[in-house]
Amino acid sequence: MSEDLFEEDRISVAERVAAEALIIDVDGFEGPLDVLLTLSRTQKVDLRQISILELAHQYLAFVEKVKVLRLELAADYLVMAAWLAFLKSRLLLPPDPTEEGPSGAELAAHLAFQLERLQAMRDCAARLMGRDQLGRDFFARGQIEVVERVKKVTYTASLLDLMQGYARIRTRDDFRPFILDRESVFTMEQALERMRGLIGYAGDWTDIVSYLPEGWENDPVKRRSATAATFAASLELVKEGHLEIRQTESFAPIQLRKRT
Amino acid sequence: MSEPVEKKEESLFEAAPMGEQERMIEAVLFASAEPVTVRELEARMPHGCDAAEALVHVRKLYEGRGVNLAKIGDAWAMRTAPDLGFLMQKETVETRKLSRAAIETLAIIAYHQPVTRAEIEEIRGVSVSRGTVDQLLEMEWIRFGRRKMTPGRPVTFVVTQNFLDHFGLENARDLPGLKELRSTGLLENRPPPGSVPGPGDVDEDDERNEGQSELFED
Amino acid sequence: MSEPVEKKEESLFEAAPMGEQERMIEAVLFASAEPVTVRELEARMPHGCDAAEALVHVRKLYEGRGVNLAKIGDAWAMRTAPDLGFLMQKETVETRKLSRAAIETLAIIAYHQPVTRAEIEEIRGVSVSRGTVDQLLEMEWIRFGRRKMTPGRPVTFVVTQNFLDHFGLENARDLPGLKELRSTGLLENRPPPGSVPGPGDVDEDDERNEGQSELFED
Repeated sequence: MSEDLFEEDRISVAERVAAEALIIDVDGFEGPLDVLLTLSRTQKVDLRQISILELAHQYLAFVEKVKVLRLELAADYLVMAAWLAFLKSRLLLPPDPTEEGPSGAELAAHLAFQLERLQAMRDCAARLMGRDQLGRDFFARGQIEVVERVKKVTYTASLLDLMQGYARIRTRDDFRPFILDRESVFTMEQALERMRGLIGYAGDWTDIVSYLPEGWENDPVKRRSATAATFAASLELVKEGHLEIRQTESFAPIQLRKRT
Repeated sequence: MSEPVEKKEESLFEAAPMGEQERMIEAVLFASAEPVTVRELEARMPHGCDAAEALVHVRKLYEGRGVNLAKIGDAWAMRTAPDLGFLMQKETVETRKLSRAAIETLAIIAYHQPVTRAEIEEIRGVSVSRGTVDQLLEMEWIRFGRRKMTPGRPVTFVVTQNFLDHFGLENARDLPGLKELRSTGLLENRPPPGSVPGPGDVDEDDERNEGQSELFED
Repeated sequence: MSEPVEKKEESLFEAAPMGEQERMIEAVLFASAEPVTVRELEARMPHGCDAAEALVHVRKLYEGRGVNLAKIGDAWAMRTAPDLGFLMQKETVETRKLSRAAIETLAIIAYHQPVTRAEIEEIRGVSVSRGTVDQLLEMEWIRFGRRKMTPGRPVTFVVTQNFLDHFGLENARDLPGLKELRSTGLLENRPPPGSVPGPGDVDEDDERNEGQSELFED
């Protein structure tokens, strides 16, 4: 308390008035850095020559005032106060060579940089807003003309399209009879369905021929179709990881077994 | 903002030079959403200005330019020069593939010309929409041929020079026959689902060659 | 409709004379309130036109006039001369009053771009409210830039063409006082002493410088 009083005495009347004005205005501040920048103006020097120690004093005094008036201060104001108190001690005490971390002078220099940068940005903002502005000082065309979008569609086709189109029509007729001939076609889908039901029992290597559907072995056309479909279906099941397939040499029987 | 106010006060005592008045006219007419009357111009310009005279100068200045000064009723506005109206259109060209129906119709006309609509429908197995034929006519890929000497004298369709140019053909007879299509693998690409090509195709070829040669004789 | 098409085709063989091209530039720019890019100009002008060259002539032509040709980023627009703003009280648009926080945030983004929200907060010493950034985004004065290559890949903010247009800037490099700020080191991203420079920080610095130089260069 006695130290506080001692400090109070060192603050001039003008500063005290300024500090009171600050307190009244505390809601209007944009955070501790804003307060520090405002306080720094009382030093009436270039920001580059500002005394950070003095500024720390001023800020701490400001926080004390607020406390005396029992006003609530946001946490970040108090954090800044604590940090400035720390900085003050660093600046006042001779540097301890055993202590780690940045020196008081470095911390002070950075705070000075921050203040200068904030001030610079405020100046920039003011200069920016002071420029001639569109719709206030200079103007865009009032009577704009709508740009009409004209969409032009052109159609193309290649000779290939044409020929394929023609082939498509003509082959529709060609293939009509063969659609009727589906009796002797055993599809891969059919084979797959059949195989899925059977592989559960295929523990040992078994000739693929034994998987052919019944009644398809004798007619050569039917057999060919069934063999092809069954072989294709086997490959599919191998791919899916349900089956293993082998052939010991060319034209040797193809054998299947369940994958374990 | 402060400078112009000064100018305004100055002009209470002495009218702005004509060059300045022209600048003002330009600026006001440019920024205004509506045509502006002489009276309004003068109300907006500093005291002592002669908008009517300045307008004459500005009008001359913009003569033959990309924008002109136009009088609309008793008001003035800047307008795009009439011959540059085309710049106010943004043309986007979109290239689309011809529909399947149009390609098939076109192919039938090319291979069987001259061919009637009824014949096209018979070959395609479906009716040919008016729109499809109109589109091909509009593209100038087909045109009307001679009428058939059959009852009802139906019109026929033939392909045009444009068609031949587009597809790089000298003659419609250069179109490959079915056999050639097959040898290039074009036919195998599109078997009807579930069908297997068989030996029956050969006959078909003969028939169509015969048919075509007959059609192209004239 | 048919005439312009003809013209367009003609120009495939011979570009329009420069005087004609200037007229076209005038017509297109007078018709638009928004800046128009060279690319768009050329897309609308007949084939073979050199919009960039014609623009140089048009700019000269309108120097000192009531309306001037302004370059905004890589686009061009006609704008009334700033000293004639007093004539346009009728056209004046009341811009939304920006808060001090918004104005400062805007300035920081303009001078430090690309800049993250954390960096803005570091400079202002307070957190940036969502509303402030939203307002600037809504006015289309700022937009999102590339993400920073630092941990968390934070988004950055940069100013837009609308911003340049509004403040009559040709380029972000023309921001008032930018050069002095750079020479005094006030635009550097200086980490507080004692903060452990991790590998991320180094990257950040590199990226930031690269990003900025890119933005401020042509």
